[in-house]
Amino acid sequence: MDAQAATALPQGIEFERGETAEEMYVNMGPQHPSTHGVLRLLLKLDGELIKDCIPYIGYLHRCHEKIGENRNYIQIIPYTDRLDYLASMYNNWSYVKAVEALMGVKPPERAEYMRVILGELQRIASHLIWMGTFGLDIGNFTIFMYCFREREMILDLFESVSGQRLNYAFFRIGGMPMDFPETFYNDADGFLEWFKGRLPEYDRVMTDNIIFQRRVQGVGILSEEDAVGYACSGPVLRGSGIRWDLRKNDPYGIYDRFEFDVPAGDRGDVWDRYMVRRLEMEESARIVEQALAQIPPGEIMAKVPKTIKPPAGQVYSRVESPRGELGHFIISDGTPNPYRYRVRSPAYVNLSALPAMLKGCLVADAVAVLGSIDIVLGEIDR
Amino acid sequence: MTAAQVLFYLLAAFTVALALMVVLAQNIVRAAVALIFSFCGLAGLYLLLDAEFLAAVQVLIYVGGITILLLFAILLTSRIAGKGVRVLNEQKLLSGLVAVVLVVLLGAAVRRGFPALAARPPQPENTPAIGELLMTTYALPFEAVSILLLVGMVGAIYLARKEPR
Amino acid sequence: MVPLSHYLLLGALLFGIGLFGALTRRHAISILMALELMFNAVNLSFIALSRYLPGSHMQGHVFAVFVIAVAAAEAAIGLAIVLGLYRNFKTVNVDEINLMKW
Amino acid sequence: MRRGATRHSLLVAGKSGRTVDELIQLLAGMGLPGLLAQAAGMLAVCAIIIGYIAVASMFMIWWERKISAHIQVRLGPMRVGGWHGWAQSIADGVKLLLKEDIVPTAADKLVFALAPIVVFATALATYVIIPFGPGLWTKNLNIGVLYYISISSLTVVGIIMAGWSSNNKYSVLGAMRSAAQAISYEVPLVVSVLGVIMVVGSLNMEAIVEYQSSRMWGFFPGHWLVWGQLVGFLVYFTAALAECNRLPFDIPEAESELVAGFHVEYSGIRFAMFFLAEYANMFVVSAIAVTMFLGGWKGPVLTLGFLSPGLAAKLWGLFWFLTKAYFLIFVMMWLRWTLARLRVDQLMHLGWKVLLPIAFLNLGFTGLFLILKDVWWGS
Repeated sequence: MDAQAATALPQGIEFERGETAEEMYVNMGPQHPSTHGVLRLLLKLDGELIKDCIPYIGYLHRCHEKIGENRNYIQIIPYTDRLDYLASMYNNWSYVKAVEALMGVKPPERAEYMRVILGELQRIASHLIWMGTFGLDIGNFTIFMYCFREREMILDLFESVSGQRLNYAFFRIGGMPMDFPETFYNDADGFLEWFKGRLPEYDRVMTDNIIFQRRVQGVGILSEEDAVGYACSGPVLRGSGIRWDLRKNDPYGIYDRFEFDVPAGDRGDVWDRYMVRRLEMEESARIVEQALAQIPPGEIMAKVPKTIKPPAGQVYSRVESPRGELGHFIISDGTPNPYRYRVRSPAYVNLSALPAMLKGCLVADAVAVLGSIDIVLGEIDR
Repeated sequence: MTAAQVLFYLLAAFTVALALMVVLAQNIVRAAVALIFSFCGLAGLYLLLDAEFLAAVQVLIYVGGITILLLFAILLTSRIAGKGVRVLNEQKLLSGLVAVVLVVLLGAAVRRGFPALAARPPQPENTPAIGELLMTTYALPFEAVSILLLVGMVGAIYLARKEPR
Repeated sequence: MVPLSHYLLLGALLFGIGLFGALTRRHAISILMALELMFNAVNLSFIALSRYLPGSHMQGHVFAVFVIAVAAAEAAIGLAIVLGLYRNFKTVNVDEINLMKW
Repeated sequence: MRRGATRHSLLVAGKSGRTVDELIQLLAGMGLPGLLAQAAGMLAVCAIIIGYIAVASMFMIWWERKISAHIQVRLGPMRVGGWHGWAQSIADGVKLLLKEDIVPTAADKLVFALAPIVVFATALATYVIIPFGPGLWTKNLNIGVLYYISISSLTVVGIIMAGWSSNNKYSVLGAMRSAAQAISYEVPLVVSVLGVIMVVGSLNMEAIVEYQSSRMWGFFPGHWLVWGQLVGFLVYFTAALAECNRLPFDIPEAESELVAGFHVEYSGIRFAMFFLAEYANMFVVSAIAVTMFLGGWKGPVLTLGFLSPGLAAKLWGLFWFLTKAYFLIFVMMWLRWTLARLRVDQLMHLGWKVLLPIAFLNLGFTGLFLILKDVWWGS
């Protein structure tokens, strides 16, 4: 047993020694279909019961922050895309907002509307991917294709706007580089119409299915105190019953002009986190509709110097990404490169609550709980 | 030799060889697998004895039930078993002697008691006959066995249950 | 035709092998397996006798059914005991389990 | 020794093992000695069944891919072979045959090699009793249903052998799950089938089919046992899904939890054997359900002018049997692509606390009904 434990554990990590001898150490990942990338979970199992769990990360580390310090402010934008590659718009947004705050630039109103529209569409796309892969995690393969069908439409919209389908690098410091093409409004309306018709379809396959409900209800419970204690954010925090959404609680841009609800759960189980995301898709569609109706004509780019040299100082800017509070912290020393560039990644923080959620679950639950956190390894490892 | 004879000696050799493997194999899972196949060989022998009902029950209960339970317990208690572990205790010689003497005695008894009885009397169809016997002549033992099974089940659950903390 | 005595000899041989295993194996589950082997040897004899003896009226089959039922109960309880032993002693080798009370 | 006695003692033949015996007699008529003719006849039947399994499984794999694709709003294989990718399975099969045979260093080589053979052989052995049509069976065993039940319980042995010998933690977990699942679902399966056996009063597959042959008002299959034994049928079908390790009960191989469960380490031809066995088992389970609940090969028989009536009846029997069986297979595929996977404890809960009591209730009510029928209408 000891020899086995020694080979399973990385150096310096130790589990509490249990008293029963039926324990088994299992490496879940880094090559495993349900870790959504290269995450490694060390599970201490008693039969199928999870006694303990240690997430072990770093397989995708690529010195994102250090690279940031060696690039000028504009060059960083495409790098941020690669953080949370399923919601690139938000990475752009959070970073650009930080630099704008540092420089004291205010983007024009139309650019703000464009950001909201693209951002909320991105949220829908990200939640769709999450829903599809969550379906795979618990063995429902069909929802995956349904979700990807709609996500494909959103990507088509993004392609018509930015020319890119995944890593857009579309936000600029001070505004947006290009206006929407003429066809965009019609296409976006058409998509929203179609999408609302599809939501009941998802419900039939997932939400209303009794097996699905049994699989997720009461599993992986994260109490309110724990959620706050682990500094969780986004759907994980809201699933635990705390209505905390930066769009409401710390409104940035023009979010105070839209009407939308912040869904929240009450038990903090996988089901609540699922329902929060499921309802958020509807709310995002509502916001996009309002924004499309309100969007004013006008400039899309503020006056910004060619070389960006923010005055010395520091700033922390955050947005509500699909995964939670995505923040960029920048220290400027007045040169064209940031002195320090740091990312507060929501998935990383949320992942730290995984062991708390997993205690006493079964192996099958581990997959569901991990899926319910909605991790993106590109963001966790940076 | 008729087909029945050929089959009998083949199956007998197969069963005995696997039974030897059960008691001598280094690795306990291999022993269990050998046990499964020797049960299958015995089921074949039952078929040769026109006991098709018992052959099916043999496969169903012994192979599908008991040995699966055994394998389950092996997987629970021993990890991939190490090689070179001593599998027999110190009583090898003594118990070997006991077993050999027993077989010789039994063989002698068989030779003396059942001299070359080879003709088979006609036999009723298996399944209904057994069912009828169980429900009429042997109803009491049948009920006793069901109670035994119930007691066994309760006992097994009690023993295997984890102590409440 | 295969004479009855061959079946009975085969049964005796299997019983002997099972006995040897039950007496010598160290692993508790191995002992259970050897016991099952002995049960089966007996069953074979029962069925063979029932088939060959005139006027046997399937009684051998009925007894074999009972033996199988008892063997199933024995296996379940035996395995539960093995699991209990393993939990308490961290071993299933019966010659290492030499305490009456822990 | 009498010929009839040999057959009886060796193969436990029922009243009429028609088609196979005809074949053996044909071979014997060609001058082969009796034993050899019998062996040749058996080999021929074996070859036919293996051929059927191979072709049917390939078809089912292609079919499942198409069904899943259309459920999931995509097209599935479209390229290989031209028309809707019909040759995709053949191409896959060839690929699997040509792949390198990898045996992990730490595996128990003998058991590792035996496991897929055991699984496939059990799947093959169950085909013995399937009555494809009037006279179209390998052996019409007196203990047909019991034979199926006992042989099908062997599959799990192969699975445990595979899981343990791979020397991989995921496969051991898969094997343990599989053992637990097989034991738990064997019981409701058997009990649900008992209802049918009580009504018919025989374990013989032909007798069960014949019992269901008459129809109401000339066309309605009112004597199909599925009407009286609807509960039994549903319990049987659910337990059978679990026996085949199909979603929602595919926890022994759950790809998102245990990667692939017991066959993680298998590749090439050995993996192909597991795969074939899975589809072969699906067919067997459906075939048994059709025989016991859906009237077997019975259906409207139209005369075909150019065939003798006996042959026409056989062909129509085959047609109806396969139609019903493949309908059930379609339902299994449909379920797989729309439902989520159960968790281990939920699986046990369903097996022991839901299916088993229902099956016992069904059994009790069936017995009560039979007794009341005897009392009121007399025997």
